[in-house]
Amino acid sequence: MSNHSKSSPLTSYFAVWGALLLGTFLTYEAALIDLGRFNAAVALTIATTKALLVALFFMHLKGASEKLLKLVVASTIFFLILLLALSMFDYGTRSFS
Amino acid sequence: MATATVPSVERENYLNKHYGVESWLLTTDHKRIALLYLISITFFFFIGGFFALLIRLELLTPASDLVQADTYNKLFTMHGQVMVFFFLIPSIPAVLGNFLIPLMIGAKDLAFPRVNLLSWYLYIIGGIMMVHCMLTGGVDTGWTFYTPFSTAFSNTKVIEAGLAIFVAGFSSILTGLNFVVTIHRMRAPGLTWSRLPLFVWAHYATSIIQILGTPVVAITLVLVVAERSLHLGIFDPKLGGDPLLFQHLFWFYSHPAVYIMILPSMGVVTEIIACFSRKRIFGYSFVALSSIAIAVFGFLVWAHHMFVAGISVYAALIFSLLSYSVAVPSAVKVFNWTATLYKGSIRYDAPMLYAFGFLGLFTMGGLTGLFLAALGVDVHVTDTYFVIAHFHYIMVGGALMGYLGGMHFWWPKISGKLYPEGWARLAALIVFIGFNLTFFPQFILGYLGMPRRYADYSHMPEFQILNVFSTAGSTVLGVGYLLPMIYFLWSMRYGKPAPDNPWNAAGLEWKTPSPPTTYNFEEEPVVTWEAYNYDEIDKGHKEEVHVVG
Amino acid sequence: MSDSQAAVPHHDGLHNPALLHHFATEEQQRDSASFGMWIFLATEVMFFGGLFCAYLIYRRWYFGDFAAASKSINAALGATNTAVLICSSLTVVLAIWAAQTARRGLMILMLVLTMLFGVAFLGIKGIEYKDKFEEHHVPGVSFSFDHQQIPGHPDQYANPQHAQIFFALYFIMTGLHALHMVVGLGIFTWLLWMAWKGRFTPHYHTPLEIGGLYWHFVDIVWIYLFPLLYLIDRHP
Amino acid sequence: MFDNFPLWPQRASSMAGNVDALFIFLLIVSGLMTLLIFTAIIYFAARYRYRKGVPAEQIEGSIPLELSWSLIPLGVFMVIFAWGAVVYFKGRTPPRDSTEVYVVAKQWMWKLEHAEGQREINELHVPVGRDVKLIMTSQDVIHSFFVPAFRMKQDVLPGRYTVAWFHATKPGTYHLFCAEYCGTQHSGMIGSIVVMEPAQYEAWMSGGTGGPLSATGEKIFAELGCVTCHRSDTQGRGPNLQGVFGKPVQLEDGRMLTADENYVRESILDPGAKVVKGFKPVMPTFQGLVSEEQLNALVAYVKSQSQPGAGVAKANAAVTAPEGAPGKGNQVQ
Ligand code: HEA
Ligand code: HEA
Ligand code: HEC
Ligand code: CUA
Ligand SMILES: [Cu+2]
Repeated sequence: MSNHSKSSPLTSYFAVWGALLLGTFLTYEAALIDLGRFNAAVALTIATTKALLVALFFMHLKGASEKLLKLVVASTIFFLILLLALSMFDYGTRSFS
Repeated sequence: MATATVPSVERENYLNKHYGVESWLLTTDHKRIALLYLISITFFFFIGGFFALLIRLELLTPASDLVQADTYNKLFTMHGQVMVFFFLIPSIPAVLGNFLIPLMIGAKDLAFPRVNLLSWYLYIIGGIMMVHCMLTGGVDTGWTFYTPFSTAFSNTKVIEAGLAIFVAGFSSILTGLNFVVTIHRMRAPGLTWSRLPLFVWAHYATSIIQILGTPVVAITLVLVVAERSLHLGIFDPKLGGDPLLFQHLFWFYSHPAVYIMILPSMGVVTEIIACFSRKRIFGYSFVALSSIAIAVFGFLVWAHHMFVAGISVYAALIFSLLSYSVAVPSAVKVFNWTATLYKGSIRYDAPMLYAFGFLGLFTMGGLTGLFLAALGVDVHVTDTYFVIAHFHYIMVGGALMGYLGGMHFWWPKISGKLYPEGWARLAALIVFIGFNLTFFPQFILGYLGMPRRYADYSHMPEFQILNVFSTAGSTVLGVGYLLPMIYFLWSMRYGKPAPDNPWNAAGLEWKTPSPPTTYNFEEEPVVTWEAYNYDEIDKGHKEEVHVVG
Repeated sequence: MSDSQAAVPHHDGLHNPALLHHFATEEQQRDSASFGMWIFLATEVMFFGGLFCAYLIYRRWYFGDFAAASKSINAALGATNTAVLICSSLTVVLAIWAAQTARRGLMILMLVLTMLFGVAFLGIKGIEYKDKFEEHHVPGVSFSFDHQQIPGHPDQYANPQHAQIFFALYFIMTGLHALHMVVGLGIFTWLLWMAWKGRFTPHYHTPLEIGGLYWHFVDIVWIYLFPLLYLIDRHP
Repeated sequence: MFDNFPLWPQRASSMAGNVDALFIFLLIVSGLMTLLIFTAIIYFAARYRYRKGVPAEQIEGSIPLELSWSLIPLGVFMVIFAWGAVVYFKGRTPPRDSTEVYVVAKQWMWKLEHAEGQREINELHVPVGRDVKLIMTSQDVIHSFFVPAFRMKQDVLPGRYTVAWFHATKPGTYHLFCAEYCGTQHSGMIGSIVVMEPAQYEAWMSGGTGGPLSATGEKIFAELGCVTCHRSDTQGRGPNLQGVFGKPVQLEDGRMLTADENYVRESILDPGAKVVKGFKPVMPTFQGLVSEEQLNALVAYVKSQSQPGAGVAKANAAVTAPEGAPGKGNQVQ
């Protein structure tokens, strides 16, 4: 996980930090504009980008020496989406017959 | 290669290295923790079994004469909760898995020994809460805690039971976490994934479910507790909530949880079948991958418990369809086990008898699962004794048989003593007969329409004869379970000392002394052979001494 | 996939006292620890996942009521808190960097800063909770959410029962998150203590790394909670 | 002898044969499978038992075999699935023009109310040979309406309607069970379904009291002041309810849905949830002011306003009434 720090990673840390703050600002501002159904989509896209930044750079997922950790993350997200999607499927189709 | 030397009694091992209560309660040795688990889950098994006997006695006659309806409801609730959460889920992983995984992969211990001990303590805390709950009135919601009954109507100790299971759940999560890390990081040099014993593969798959499923039931129980104490409305239709949401969340865990119960048992049976037919498992990689497939597909099918609960028709279709996806890898396993027997050199020692029992009863239980997954049939049989019979066939006939088989198989390794083979075979036979007598009639009862969770069937006297069979069977079954308990205890004192490898079995665990030393291996083993290399073992042992039997 | 066979003995032959007996190498030990932490985080995701599931369903059912309830919480405070957490995540990585580059003073400073940010977060959270308490928006007997307009539907009032479900989820989700923060502060106190005693070297600072993983994860949860709870339908 | 020791449940509805056929198919398929596997195990175990000097023959595995014993079962499974789905669909779709019975479950009894007005407790009289649709709700916890002889079961939930139907084929008295655990007297929440010849049934019916349920509903409609807003012209503050049931409704937020039992129910209890286009959300909630029975009567009344021959609604339009309507909790299966 470590030992990749030949050149100082400080720049990337601060860049990510800046991007995260910007993202927070953007989410907040976007919420004040009426985008119809897209409000939620925009908010979630920004949130996911921010989460990815944290995971990849702060949690060093990007530099992780093995695929294993990425596999753990990917499968966790997969099962989470499964939970949400399959239960939403029930709620979404209760009305048709 | 394995040796059949009989150890001198004085040899230092994990059991006699330290003495005293403290050396047990503060141990981080995975083998000692396994024994702590063994004692505690046996305790809970007998409590659960005691409740089962009371249930069966009550159902001997149609009227509710032995106990009142409210007591009966508490009996089956706590029977289910104890058996599922405090016996079967921890059983094989926490006892045999804990003991054997490090041995099988050539490690000195699990990756996080202290976490391992912590998970036992969590289990014990949960267990004490459960016992306390039972002693102070118990709980009557059914093991499924369906809302809004559990949150707004039951006036029993729902919160306490929920929290007990919550705590025990974390024990299960930590066990799974420990196994996954151990299996990834601690394997001996040369022990590649394709050389792993299938027991380890099965536990790996189990751990995935424990890690990803258990937290969901944990948070669901938190919500039940919150709803019950604060009336938030999350599950209460009176306050705008949806009771089916609870069922979704509950089964998202509790369906995969049934594979937490069966997969380890499948692993055990695989080892036993390989050993007693002296063969490499037929289709090793298919058996290995089918474990993973079961774990993954197991997450796709949960709402098959809700076909008449009021979910959408389309969701019911999808979940029925997906339910069959788990059946395929299960079928693959059954066929591969059967094929392994082909051209083997088969012995009928007690572990193998249990494995045979497992094969037959699991197949029947699994096939009746197909009935339940078929929408049209489930409408009729859901919430009847057909379901009860289905899952007892798998959980008692399958998982528990496998557990007992494993206990016999590895008992010489665990205790350093041989159990009495004749008694063991007799017990296997009694269990098998008692089991079928108890639960086969319940299939018929179920199709006739006898609903489950009925304390009283005095308006339906036509159900009595089958219930009498069932009750009679359960006493036979009880005897069958008491026997091993007695002779295992007996053998600890009077049994013959076990050689290191009494079955001439493959696998690193048999290369350690019986019982193993604290750090398992004097030096780190290097694996150069495939799993189940019985041909090499048997070549090396033309003059093999078959000590047991 | 990892393979542990590569059990190369450590080069300098020095035995690190932090190496536990059952591990062959320090590398194996460190990889196990971080892998274990990642798996633990997977369970955490599913733990919050159940709540997200409930949230999603009721938000679809009772969108207007949820929007009205969401509007009643202070988004500016929420945004501030997001920024606070992001800063704390930065100080965490800086602390690790300091450990890697043997800057003990900086490491301690960063750890202290992280904890200060954490405390600030909880403080702001406390203000929010206090507001909600005073407005009787805490679910339970004293709950009241009468005559609150649904955003975009000026003539319609939110159904208090449905708003109560929102607030129940709000309190459970943010409450659990805050609980994680408290645990995190505990972990960081311990890390600070170890750092103070000089236990972390460029060579060995695994606890710092896995403590950091935990902290970042709690940050990520918040990154989702913020828009989902505070910003449902804010536009004028 | 088989009176006391039956091995097969009575078969008294049009669905029973369908379910039994699938069940028998499953019995045969799994019986054959069990036979195959058990025979193989027993044969191998006996044939290849340990003999001194005869070593086991190592076999690695076989891809063709693996494929065939995963794909062939998969094929069989798909047949079972499809068959099960067809039977289920049939059992879930009440035919049009069924006789309607409103069911209210509570700890621990069944209250049944015929659309014609008869009320019964724990006993339901129905004619043979007619489709009967049950519109069910619960006052407290989840129950389940189970008639083994009809192979019919449906959970009964608080807070919404679920629907089931049957078509009795044989006169007789059959068990009615509550199949979902609902508390202490769960096993006492039983009753019977009395299936009668049509003539007998008519006789039984005429012995009943009161008017039809919709008439009761009309009375309540007036008592609660619904009429003040829902008038039979277009002058009311609320929509004219004539001809509403079973038709598509356009909502204020643009959604379209069909007015079914659950929609009417929700309109009364939570009027704000779905506001009809062109109206202001001024209707007060009647949550807590009407009992489940009154609610059923109101629903029956609103429904009757769309029956052929009722009021000014174009009578034939009601025939197109589809089941179910979009939106949450509106499921009518
Ligand atoms: C260890 C426990 C365990 C296991 C492994 C299973 C395995 C399966 N279960 Fe079971 N089940 C339970 C425990 C278990 N179950 C419990 C506890 C309940 C009730 C909970 C409650 O309500 O209290 C339950 C309830 C239950 C229901 C809900 C019933 C209801 O309440 O209405 C359903 C419905 O689909 C179901 C289906 C299945 C299926 C399809 C499998 C499959 O995984 C089975 C796969 C195996 C096989 C199919 C056998 C081998 C295959 C062959 C030999 C292939 C050849 C066959 C052919 C070609 C036909 N189970
Ligand atoms: C691992 C799980 C497991 C196991 C092992 C068992 C084991 C048994 N179970 Fe049960 N069972 C469940 C899980 C399990 N069960 C679940 C989840 C439910 C559903 C609960 C619900 O609806 O909520 C259930 C429900 C259930 C019912 C239905 C109750 C109802 O719906 O009304 C019945 C009825 O026959 C039953 C019977 C039995 C019997 C006879 C055994 C036998 O196998 C037990 C044999 C063991 C013994 C007999 C113990 C031997 C001990 C002695 C002889 C010593 C005597 C005691 C003392 C000295 C204290 N079980
Ligand atoms: C204060 C006036 C008022 C009263 C009293 C009132 N309603 Fe309404 N009702 C409305 C309005 C306005 C609407 C349309 C807006 C809406 O859906 O909320 C409506 C809608 C409905 C609808 C949906 C109609 C459709 O076209 O889809 C039904 C059904 C209904 N009301 C039934 C009742 C019943 C039953 C009662 C009495 C128990 C009642 N109402 C009392 C004003 C009223
Ligand atoms: Cu009502 Cu069970
Ligand atoms: Cu299941």
